Amino acid sequence: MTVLIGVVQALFLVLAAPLLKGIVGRLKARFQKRQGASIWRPYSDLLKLFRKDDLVPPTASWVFRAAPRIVFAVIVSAVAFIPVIQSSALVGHKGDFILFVYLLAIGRFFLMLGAMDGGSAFGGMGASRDALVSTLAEGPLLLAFVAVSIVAHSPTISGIVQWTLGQNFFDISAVHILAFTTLGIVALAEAGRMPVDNPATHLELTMIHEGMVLEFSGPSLALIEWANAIRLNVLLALLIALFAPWGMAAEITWGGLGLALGAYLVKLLVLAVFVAVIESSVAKLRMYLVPDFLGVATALSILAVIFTMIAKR
Amino acid sequence: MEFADVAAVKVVSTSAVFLMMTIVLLAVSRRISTSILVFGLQSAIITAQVAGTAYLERSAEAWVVAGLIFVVKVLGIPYAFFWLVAKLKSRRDVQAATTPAQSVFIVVVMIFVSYAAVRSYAFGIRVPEDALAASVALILTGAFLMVSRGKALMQMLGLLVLENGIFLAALTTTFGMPLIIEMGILFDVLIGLLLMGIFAFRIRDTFEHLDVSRLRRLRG
Amino acid sequence: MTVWQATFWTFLALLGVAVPLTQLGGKSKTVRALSTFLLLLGTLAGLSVASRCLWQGIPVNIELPSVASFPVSLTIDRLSALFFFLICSVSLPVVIFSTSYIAHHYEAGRARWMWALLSLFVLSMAVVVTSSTGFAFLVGWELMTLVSSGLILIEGDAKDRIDNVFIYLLMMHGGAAAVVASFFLYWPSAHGLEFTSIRSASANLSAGVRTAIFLLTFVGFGTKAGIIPFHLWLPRAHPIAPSPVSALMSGVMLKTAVYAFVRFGFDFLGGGPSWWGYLVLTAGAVSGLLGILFALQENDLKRMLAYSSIENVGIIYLGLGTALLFLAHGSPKWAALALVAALLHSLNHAFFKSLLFLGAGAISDGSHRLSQDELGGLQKRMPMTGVAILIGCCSIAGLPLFNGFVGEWLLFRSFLAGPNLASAQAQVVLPLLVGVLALIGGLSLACFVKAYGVVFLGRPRTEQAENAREVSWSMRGALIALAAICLGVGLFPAVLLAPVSHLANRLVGGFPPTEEMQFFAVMPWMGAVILVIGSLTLLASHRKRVTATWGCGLPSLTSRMQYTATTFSKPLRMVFARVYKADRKIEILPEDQPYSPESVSYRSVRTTSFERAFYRPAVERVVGLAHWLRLMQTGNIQVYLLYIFLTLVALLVFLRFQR
Amino acid sequence: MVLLWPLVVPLLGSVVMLGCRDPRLAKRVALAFCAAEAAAIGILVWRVHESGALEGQYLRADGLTCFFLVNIAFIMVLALVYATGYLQHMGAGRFTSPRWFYALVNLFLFTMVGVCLSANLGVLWIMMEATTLASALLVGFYNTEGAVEAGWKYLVVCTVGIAFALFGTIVFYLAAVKAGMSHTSALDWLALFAAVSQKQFDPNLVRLAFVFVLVGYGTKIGFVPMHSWLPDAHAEAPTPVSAMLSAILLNCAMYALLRYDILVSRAIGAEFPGTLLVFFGLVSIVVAGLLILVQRDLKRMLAYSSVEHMGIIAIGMGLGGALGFLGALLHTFNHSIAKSLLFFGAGNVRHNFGTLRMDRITGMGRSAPLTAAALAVGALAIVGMPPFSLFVSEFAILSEAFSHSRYMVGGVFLLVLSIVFGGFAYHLFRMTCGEPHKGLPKPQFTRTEYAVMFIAGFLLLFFGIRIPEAFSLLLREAVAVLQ
Repeated sequence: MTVLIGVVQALFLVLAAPLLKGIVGRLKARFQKRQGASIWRPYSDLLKLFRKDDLVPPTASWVFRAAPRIVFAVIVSAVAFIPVIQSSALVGHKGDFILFVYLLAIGRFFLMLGAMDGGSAFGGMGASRDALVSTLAEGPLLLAFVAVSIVAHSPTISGIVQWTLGQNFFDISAVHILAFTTLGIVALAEAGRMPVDNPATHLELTMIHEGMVLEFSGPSLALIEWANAIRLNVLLALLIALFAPWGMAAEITWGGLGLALGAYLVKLLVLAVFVAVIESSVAKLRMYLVPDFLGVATALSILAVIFTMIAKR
Repeated sequence: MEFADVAAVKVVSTSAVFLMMTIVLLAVSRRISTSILVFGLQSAIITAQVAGTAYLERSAEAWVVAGLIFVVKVLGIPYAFFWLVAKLKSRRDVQAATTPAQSVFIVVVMIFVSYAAVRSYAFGIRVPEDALAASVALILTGAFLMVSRGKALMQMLGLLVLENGIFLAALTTTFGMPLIIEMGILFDVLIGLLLMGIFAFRIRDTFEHLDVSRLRRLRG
Repeated sequence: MTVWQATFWTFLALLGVAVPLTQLGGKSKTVRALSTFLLLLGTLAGLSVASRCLWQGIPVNIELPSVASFPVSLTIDRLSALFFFLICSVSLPVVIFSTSYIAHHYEAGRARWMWALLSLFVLSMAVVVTSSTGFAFLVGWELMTLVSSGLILIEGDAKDRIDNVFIYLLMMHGGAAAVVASFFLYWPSAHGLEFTSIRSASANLSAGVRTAIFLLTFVGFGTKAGIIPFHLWLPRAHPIAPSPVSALMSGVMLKTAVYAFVRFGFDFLGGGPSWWGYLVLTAGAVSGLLGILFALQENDLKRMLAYSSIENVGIIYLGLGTALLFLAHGSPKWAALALVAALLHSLNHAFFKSLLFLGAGAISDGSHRLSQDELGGLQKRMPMTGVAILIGCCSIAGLPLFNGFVGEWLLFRSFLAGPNLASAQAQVVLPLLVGVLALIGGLSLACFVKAYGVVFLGRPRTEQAENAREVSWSMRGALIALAAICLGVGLFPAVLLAPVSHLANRLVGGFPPTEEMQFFAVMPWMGAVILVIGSLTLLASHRKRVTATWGCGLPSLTSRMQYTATTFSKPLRMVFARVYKADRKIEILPEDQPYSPESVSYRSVRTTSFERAFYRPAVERVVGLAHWLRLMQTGNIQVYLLYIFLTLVALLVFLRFQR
Repeated sequence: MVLLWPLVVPLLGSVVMLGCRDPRLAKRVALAFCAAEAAAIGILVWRVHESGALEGQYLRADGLTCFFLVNIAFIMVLALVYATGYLQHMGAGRFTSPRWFYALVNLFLFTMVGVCLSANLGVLWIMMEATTLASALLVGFYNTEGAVEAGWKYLVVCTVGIAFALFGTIVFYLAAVKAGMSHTSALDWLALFAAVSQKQFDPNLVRLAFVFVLVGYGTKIGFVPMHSWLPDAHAEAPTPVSAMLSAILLNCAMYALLRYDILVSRAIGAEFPGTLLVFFGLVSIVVAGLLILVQRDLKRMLAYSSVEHMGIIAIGMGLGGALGFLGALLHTFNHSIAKSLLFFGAGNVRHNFGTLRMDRITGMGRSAPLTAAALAVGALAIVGMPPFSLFVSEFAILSEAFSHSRYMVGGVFLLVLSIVFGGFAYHLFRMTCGEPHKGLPKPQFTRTEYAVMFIAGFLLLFFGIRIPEAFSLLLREAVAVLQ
């Protein structure tokens, strides 16, 4: 039964991702006093792209077409780590957060390769910038996880969630606050949102992710976009699961599950609003300010780890 | 006891003083010929001492040794040196690095040092102290000559003085070593001088001078 | 004599005697073909006996005639077996690769020497890891250096090459001196250098001697392992060797140093105070970070690989340091985990690093270029090589499903065990090292994305790259075999985990916690899932159409518009500018008209600060002293005589004070 | 009689050789005498092995003697065979004709064999001095500026040194006499050997004697700072002579010093002579090792390396103990083989390139591969790389040093070895590698020269891998004398 629910929540994370993207876009439009597109718009985009055919540059090798598929496959398999409405996920107890983070790395690896296979200037540019961001994001991301897992005495995400469920919301330690902030920053960077990257620009000066995907078209582009949406969804779900899992179904009953789903959606909406606010209020950082931004995250994560020791005393 | 014994004892006991004099003379002498003469004198004194010892000890071996020294060091070597000087036609002076005054001063200091050095041993082994001191002084002087005199011949001479000192030491401490050894030593000394003479000629032929302090092609 | 001893003897005899003799003696082609076959045979024999000892843990011991009362004996216990296994399993594909590589690159005369020395090189490394007396070990240790430098010199004797070899030899000899000293420090208590007596003597050594031995081994073996700051020789020597040799040097020879360090630190000394652990951890962290940072900036493929070897050795040392730390705080099972991580990573690094070096050889064989900025688009021209190298890059970047990840994962886990320790600083330091390792991982990912992307993808940058050809089957075979190993170990690490954890148990007296191992069960499933979903998505995309890349309206893009390796690493170079201390040189030609230049060239030069700060001054001191002594030899005979007299006087004075 | 033959043969040889004006004849006769001498030594060694030490009035032979005699025999054969080829490149002058060369070499051999065979400290000294006299003309053989200068320095410095040794001998004689021995037997080694352990020698006199003997024979051995004659002589002498000088002459001087070391350590304990030996050994290896770095002339570099290795041997002897003596003796032999190989290589270099300035020589690997190979092998051996034999002996000495926890000695030793390694590697690389100069003559060397070098190299390798039973027997007997 738990396995079944695990499958369900995995599918939910995969399928609802475009919707989240749409909602965030709509909210942004509202904040900018615009009408904005329908929240279902991303789905129709994906359908349209899937119907087109794959344009491949003459210089490109098989890597060019393989890359989007691998990216998509990897992020989909990463979904299996994230508990949504119940504390256990498909591989929640079998794979720890290190494996999770490095799975995301596989995706990035091949996305960069695909971008560089295009043979244009933009692919390499985007890849090189993404290399910078992801390299610097890796440390704080893992350290935040480490801090939380030390407190929870468990290296697996589900384990951490179960421990947190056992706690009262108000006796959450400083470690969690620091870790949460770190993960928030890193999530923005990883998902390629403001202020690190602007998903809505094609200016050569600013674009990172868009630079990489510039050459892709049709189904490949669709897969990449979808994968990107899933990544945002997964990261937000991760934040929720690690720091505010309360409401998850302890035992499997229809009521409990429904309640859990409701709670989850509410939290997700809050986060979506948060993202939208940032995206429409903050300006994108200059390329070489990004390291400082992530440096803040690193410092916070290190603090978090040190606090775990202090908290023990 | 009869007169000869007294004379022999006197010779043996006073020779040290005369040796000291020769040392000082060697120090001040500016010309090779003088140095050679002084060396001959020195060897003669030593011969006298050997003879005295031989007489007192009544040992035939010692007499033989005395004869050998007289022939080799008093007659042979000085003669050979004069022959060399004539043959090499080199400048007469010894090419000293120190002025006579300095040399004398240094030599005197050396004599004092040798007395100081010898004392502790001399008591230990009950030998005439001043003779031993003289031998050490001779060794030091020989060394000093070799270091301070640039002329090849003077180095040979210094070596001989040094040899004299050693011989004297052997004599005073142990009445000389077994005859065959003494002869071997003398033989080596002679061959050594012969070779040095050969090399002196070669140096003269190749460098047109005899100043060994200027042989500085091989260094480092 | 058991059958296994016989097998070991076969290995020694074939590699030590038969192959060199047949190579150097045999004129005819058939003889040399035969000797190549013998080499393969010998390596196989070694592989068989090694794997048997590794998996069954039954030592094999053989005695050789002793030299002047110094016994010589070889023993394969589990620790030796692991590294012997490593040597043989890497040299096998290397030999296969060499069959055609050597034939392409050298005329008959050199090829002979190449083969002979290659076989001796493998032999010497085997002797190092299997010897059970100090004498045999040191002989093997020195021979390893000599033979490898000989192999480098076969390639040619240009000035700069000679200088590099000289630095290599000099540093190796310095390291060897430290090793010799560390062995001899045992002599007073062990009365000999048999490993058994050393092991028993270690227990009752004074703390000072233990520390001295540890520090000496740290320096001596660290020099061989190429940890910073003893790494100067590594990026000089490895790139200039023939590719199969660099594969062996980087993949295997460095590991002999790791072996020796483990042998001393764990087997003999059995751990020590916690500062040993911190020392090794610092060395590992510094080597890892600086190594990969320098690798990131290297455009010459082999130099880049050499620097990344420094990085990986750093990771291995992180594992060893963690193990020492846990041992010092008395929790052997976590020490075992860290040790397993280190040993497994040594093994895996051997596989993917030799794969990559052989790959570099294949690239230069196919395109006659080794600088990344002169390559590009090779994937379409050398497809098989490309795939193999891609797998290698994934492994070295530490991606899951590939073997590079296995060791790093275990290392992460052992870091996470830090908070179980009593000491406060260990509780903080170990978890923080997770961040360091993560940064290293991220950088290496960027580094190898750059390498593969620039070399194999996009447009070819020179016409050599344009006309690159796929390499011969034997080369491809070797590459594919190694790639298969990388993938296989990555998917089913349990195969190696079992024997290695037994080994760790023997070394630190405790098995790694089993719950740490079970995570690997998920690996194959992950692989399957990714494979299935990936192939499903292929169904979704029906038609494929080839069209020109969008060039912002330009008629056609040229390869010069692509990002080069240099530009790719520019952002990271700017972020870490402090580390590189690069001084830029911008040359504008002709100089008299700087505003209408015909050519503007930009390059940034780096010399490692260790070289400037430490090595050069030291050498200058020594040479200066020598020159001063040279002046003492004035050439004036009178001065010489004076020396003698003064010596005599000094001795007489000394005599006065004697009584 | 057996004791006499090894002396008679070379003496006879030197006389006969002067008669042979025809170079080809001279060559044959020289080889014949060489063979005869080898045979004589062989017989002597065999007899000693059969029936213990042989005692004469002025001559005697025991294990130690035999070891050094065998060493002499090896090097003599190698050097003379090499010389037969080498002299063909040499024009005949007044004294510089083959017959003179062979005659002097035979005389030289006579004196060195005499040193080893002498049973009397006085005779020992006489023979020691005679070696100087016999070899001085050989050093100055070429009669060039350098040769004459080197010859003069060699003659004077060594004679002075030896004079001090004579003083030391006298003092020791005095001590013996004071201890109550008869004048005739007070220099006889066997009597002394018996006496030192029973009679009471005045320690002050014995110390004084040892100091003088150390300075005296140390000058001949080439201990720093008495080494100054050594590089000049080695560099300027004809190559076979350089080989003999550094490969056997220094060993003979060491032998003479050892004889005193044995007596003194029996008389007043091994601590005092041991300390001095180790001290001079350390000074020598440090200074020589550093000087090797900055040499410009190949043969000078080799000469300094000889100083270094004498220092190593002295350290081994000073440390004493089974491994120390064994290592030191073994090292004596190995070093002489390796050093003669290197000198032969240097000889070829001079003929081929017309110079010994190392910075003027490049590309030897291409232009004269065999010579380069010989030099490379010799260098690897001399810096103590396995699998060559010097590694084993240095290993033994090191283990002795550390087994007595003389960490400082061992540390300095290791450090110097690294420095020397650096020096040799640096110079050899620059000589062997790179492009050769244009217009060099093709190396035309006789088979014999290559054969000799090959044999030497083979010996080095062979003794590095395993030491033959007969030789280790010889070693054990020699060590037995020392202990």
